[in-house]
Amino acid sequence: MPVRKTPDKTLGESLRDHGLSRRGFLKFCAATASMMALPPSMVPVIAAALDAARRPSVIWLSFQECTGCTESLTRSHAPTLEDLILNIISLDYHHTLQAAAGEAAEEARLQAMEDNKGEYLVIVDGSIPGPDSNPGFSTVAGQSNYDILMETVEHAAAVIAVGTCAAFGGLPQANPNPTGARSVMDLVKDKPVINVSGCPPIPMVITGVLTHYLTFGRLPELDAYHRPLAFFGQSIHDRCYRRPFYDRGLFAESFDDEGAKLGWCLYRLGCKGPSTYNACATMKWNDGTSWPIESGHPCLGCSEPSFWDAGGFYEPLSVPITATSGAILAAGALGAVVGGAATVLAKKETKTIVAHRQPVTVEELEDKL
Amino acid sequence: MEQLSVTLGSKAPCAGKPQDHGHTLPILHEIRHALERLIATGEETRIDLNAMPFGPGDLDRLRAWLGTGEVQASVSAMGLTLIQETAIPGVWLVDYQNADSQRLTLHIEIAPVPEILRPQPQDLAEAIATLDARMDEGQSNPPRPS
Amino acid sequence: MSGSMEFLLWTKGPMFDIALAIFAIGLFARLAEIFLLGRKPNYAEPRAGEWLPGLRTVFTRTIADPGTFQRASFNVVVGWVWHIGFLIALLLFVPHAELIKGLFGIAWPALPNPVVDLVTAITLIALVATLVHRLTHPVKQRISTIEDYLVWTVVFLVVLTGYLAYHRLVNPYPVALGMHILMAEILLIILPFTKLTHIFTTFIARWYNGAAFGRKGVQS
Amino acid sequence: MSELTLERGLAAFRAEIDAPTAAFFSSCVHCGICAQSCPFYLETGDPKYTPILKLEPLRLVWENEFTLWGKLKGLFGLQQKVTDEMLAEWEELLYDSCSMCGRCSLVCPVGNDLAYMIRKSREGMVQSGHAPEGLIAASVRAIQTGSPMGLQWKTLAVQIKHVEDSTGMEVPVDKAGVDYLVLLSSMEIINFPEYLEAIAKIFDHAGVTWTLSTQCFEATNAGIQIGNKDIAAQLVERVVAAAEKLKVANVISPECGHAYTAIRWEGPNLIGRPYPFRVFHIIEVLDELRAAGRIQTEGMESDRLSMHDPCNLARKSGVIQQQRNLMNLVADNFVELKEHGKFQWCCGAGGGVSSNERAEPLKLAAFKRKKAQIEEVAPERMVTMCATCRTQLEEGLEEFNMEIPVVGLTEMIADHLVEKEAREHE
Repeated sequence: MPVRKTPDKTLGESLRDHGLSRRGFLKFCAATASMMALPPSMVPVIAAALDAARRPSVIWLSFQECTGCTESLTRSHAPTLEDLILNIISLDYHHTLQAAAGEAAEEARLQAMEDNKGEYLVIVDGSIPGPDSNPGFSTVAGQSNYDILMETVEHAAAVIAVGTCAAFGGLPQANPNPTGARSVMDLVKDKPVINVSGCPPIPMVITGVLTHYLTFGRLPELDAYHRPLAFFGQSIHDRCYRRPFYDRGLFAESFDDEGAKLGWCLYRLGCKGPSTYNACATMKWNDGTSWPIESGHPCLGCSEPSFWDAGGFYEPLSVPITATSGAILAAGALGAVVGGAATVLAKKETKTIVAHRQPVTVEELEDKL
Repeated sequence: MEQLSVTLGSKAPCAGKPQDHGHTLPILHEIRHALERLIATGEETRIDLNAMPFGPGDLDRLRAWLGTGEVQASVSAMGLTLIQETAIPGVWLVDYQNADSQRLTLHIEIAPVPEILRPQPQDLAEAIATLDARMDEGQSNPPRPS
Repeated sequence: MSGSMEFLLWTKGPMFDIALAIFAIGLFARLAEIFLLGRKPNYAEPRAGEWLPGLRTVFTRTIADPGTFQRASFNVVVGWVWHIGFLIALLLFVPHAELIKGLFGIAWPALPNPVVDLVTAITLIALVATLVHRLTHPVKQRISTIEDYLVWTVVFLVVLTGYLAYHRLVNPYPVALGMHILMAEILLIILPFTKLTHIFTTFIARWYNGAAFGRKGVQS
Repeated sequence: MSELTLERGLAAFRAEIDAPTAAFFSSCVHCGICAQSCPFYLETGDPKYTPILKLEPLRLVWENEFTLWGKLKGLFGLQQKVTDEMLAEWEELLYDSCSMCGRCSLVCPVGNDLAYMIRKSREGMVQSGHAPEGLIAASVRAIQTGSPMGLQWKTLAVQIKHVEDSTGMEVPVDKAGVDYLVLLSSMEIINFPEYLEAIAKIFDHAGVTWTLSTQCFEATNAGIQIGNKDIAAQLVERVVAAAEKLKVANVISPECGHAYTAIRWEGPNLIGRPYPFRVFHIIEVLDELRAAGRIQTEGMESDRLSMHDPCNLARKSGVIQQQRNLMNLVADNFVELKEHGKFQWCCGAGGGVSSNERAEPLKLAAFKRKKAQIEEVAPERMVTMCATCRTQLEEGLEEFNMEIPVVGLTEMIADHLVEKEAREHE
């Protein structure tokens, strides 16, 4: 992958150079709007913006990750679109996708940083062993993940944390978090951080966020977890096609009961849809074929912080995470002992009082008259 | 138009008939309002069906409600775009596909003619120049298709 | 606790354990305090046994006698409505049934959500009515303590936050659910140390009452 | 010389707290329904007479000393202590405005036996010197003279003579080995001498052997009313001694409510052992005789009669059907008060209120509840079987200018007995 400077051509010019007709561009904009979860009425705005957009330089850093996020992106169900996006952005550094290796690869990163100082985007997948962790837990070219991250984001325009590991720490951070894994936003405090969570995130959401930045030249509106509201603004539950069953109180109670066959709500099978914010219910997976709940499996809540430590995947949302009936009994027994001891003491005291109780005499009563 | 029968749902054989999740009715109402606007003010509306929380069978159900009209068309630009008029005049299904015939997005368009069928204004502005250029180029014979 | 999900997980995890431990220790301590005090032997010749009349009173005292019902109909009816509503929401709402199943392994059928929803709305109205009654009725005014208002507030908030969470009226949802769980935990924590203990001790009290009267030949 | 102090009072409160008390206080939700069962609250409208509020001193002792929470509060100095001033204020609530009728115990939704705890609270009140003068005087008289009204055997002897003269029967005194030892109440001896005559007639008619005891004729127990175990136990011991000396198998409590509960239910526990005899209310004995066919009556009362159930007899002792059986034997036109039996309303004079002169206005106020009940059914006469109730009904009805005479059930039965000669004739 040759090191490129951010080209001077706008996206519109670049697309027309590729021989794209105006109808084709209109279609591209319709698809883009859909991808950014924007209404079709936004298409003219998008067309105007895209026409004038300039392609940014992107540096993709992979840390403690499983490459699932990259797999997801490259299996984006709109390959034409993905090609376009990946062609119109300048992906200057990506472990998995770049052709360069060894020092040349690292050189490419440094060059892109130098050339696009203050303008390039950094995409991160995977969590990072924190500054206090053993730097050897995860390194690239002998440099700790932490150092690479901090060095790379220093002059970046913004950071996009892709996947739950980068966004929230994910699996590496799960209890007991042996590597002291941290999320990007734990470490990067002075740059805009956008989280595209999910394990993996929906590919269209990754490209959607990039397109948004590309189209409008700024970051999308974010929720409290720095996730783009366009995709993470509503919970799975609120957009779930099975929601009417929840509202009517119709639940599958096992994976092969009548309710499961009839496609009823999966709440009782552990669905975390009510507390999970993501766009699966509308964007779906695998070329829009289906998504977990449609295929009969409860939502795991993978786009939320600590989802690995949030209780069993097949325990309903309302079930507490650690408490057990045994623990309650133990506490109860302790209570009985404490209360019992207190009462025995009080009783002993009272017994002494009763033993020394002075009977009321007529003389005492007469005194009162 | 065989490609349009593609559904959003799984095509895997299923034990029972897919349940009605009640998602089609609100869209039909939305279409109705859009038609009112179209007739009254000429305002066109596009509805992105990709943004709908459809369950299995919901899209087929919506298509059954809308029926099939007389006009079918296709646009060949960056892959095919297939256009099908529904049984309701002014209500169109527009299926945007990529070069691999995978759907990019599916719109319902409430308009006299879907926008993608109309020549784009900038293209129209260049129409005479384009014609002149072709006449110049071909002299007496039409130019070979590019 | 940096965000809503962390808050929810805290309420579902450590806080739940703490609340449950305080509840269990407190409740069993209270029960031990009661039972270990014992009763003095009764040498008077009984007319009847104690067990059966005692058990009968445990149930019958749930219904007010006709005269009392007539004299305090508002008090009785509103009390009934919200107690039943609270119990239905507590025991027959699907997520609650799952919680109990998850904790104790005991399961029972739950009610459809719209039914529980309606019942919860009625419960909220009835709870407001009890507060108005407490603030306006001369007897209740006179005998009410800060504890009464504290307990009312906690109970009301438990139901209210549950209602808000179910209808997803607070965003993000983990905050709504977390608030509801936290309120329920506060209820569990204060339960053994306030009049909320009556949830358990009422049955003991009724039994003692029924036994004492039953021994003398009166079904109380 | 020892005296009654707050410390002794608190110790007495402590000694009274048992499992039921703890369960009751743990369960109160301040619903205020007990007020709706209390004639003193209902007829005055003053919320300070709410039954549960009367128990505040006992509740404070329980909370402060018998609960973990209370002890924790103590560590931080947050306990509210029971003081002499508080007890002085509560004296009116625990004595003047409570007849221990037990109605609240029957309606409390959480099942609190409030009357049980009032009785316990009075122990602390006596020991701390906060009992009403009237009750103190009655207790002193009961111990010193054998009667709370200072009545002596010689007064009763005159009555006996009178009965013997008018009936020609012998009233047995100090006869050992008879079926029943009959006890009387001073109030009866003074206000309703007809009772003794009625008993003599009925027992003669039924062929029952009985006796009075010169050693102990008084059934009432001022110690129970004031709420002191020591006084009460001494009075019970007198009855037990008399019964044991005469070797009777049964003791009859007269037409007096509290005397019956005192000797029937509290007595054995006061002396800490079961009795060697059984205890009955006169109404129970009469109904047993009726059931055995040993009472033959003739003629029926034809005027509209209604009946007042004494709290101590009905609600607090389960004697409910017996008086109705007896009524049906002699009354044609018997109509029940609307709330009767275990749900009857107190006349307002029980629990020592009638011995407490200071409580006179409250006693009359509480009676209004009974008055309203009576007005509802408008009887021509009222029947009852407790001398205190009867006195209260008579005085109350007179106060409100209602011309409704009150009769004792035993006398009414005696009036309808088939004459001995007539029976022998058959």
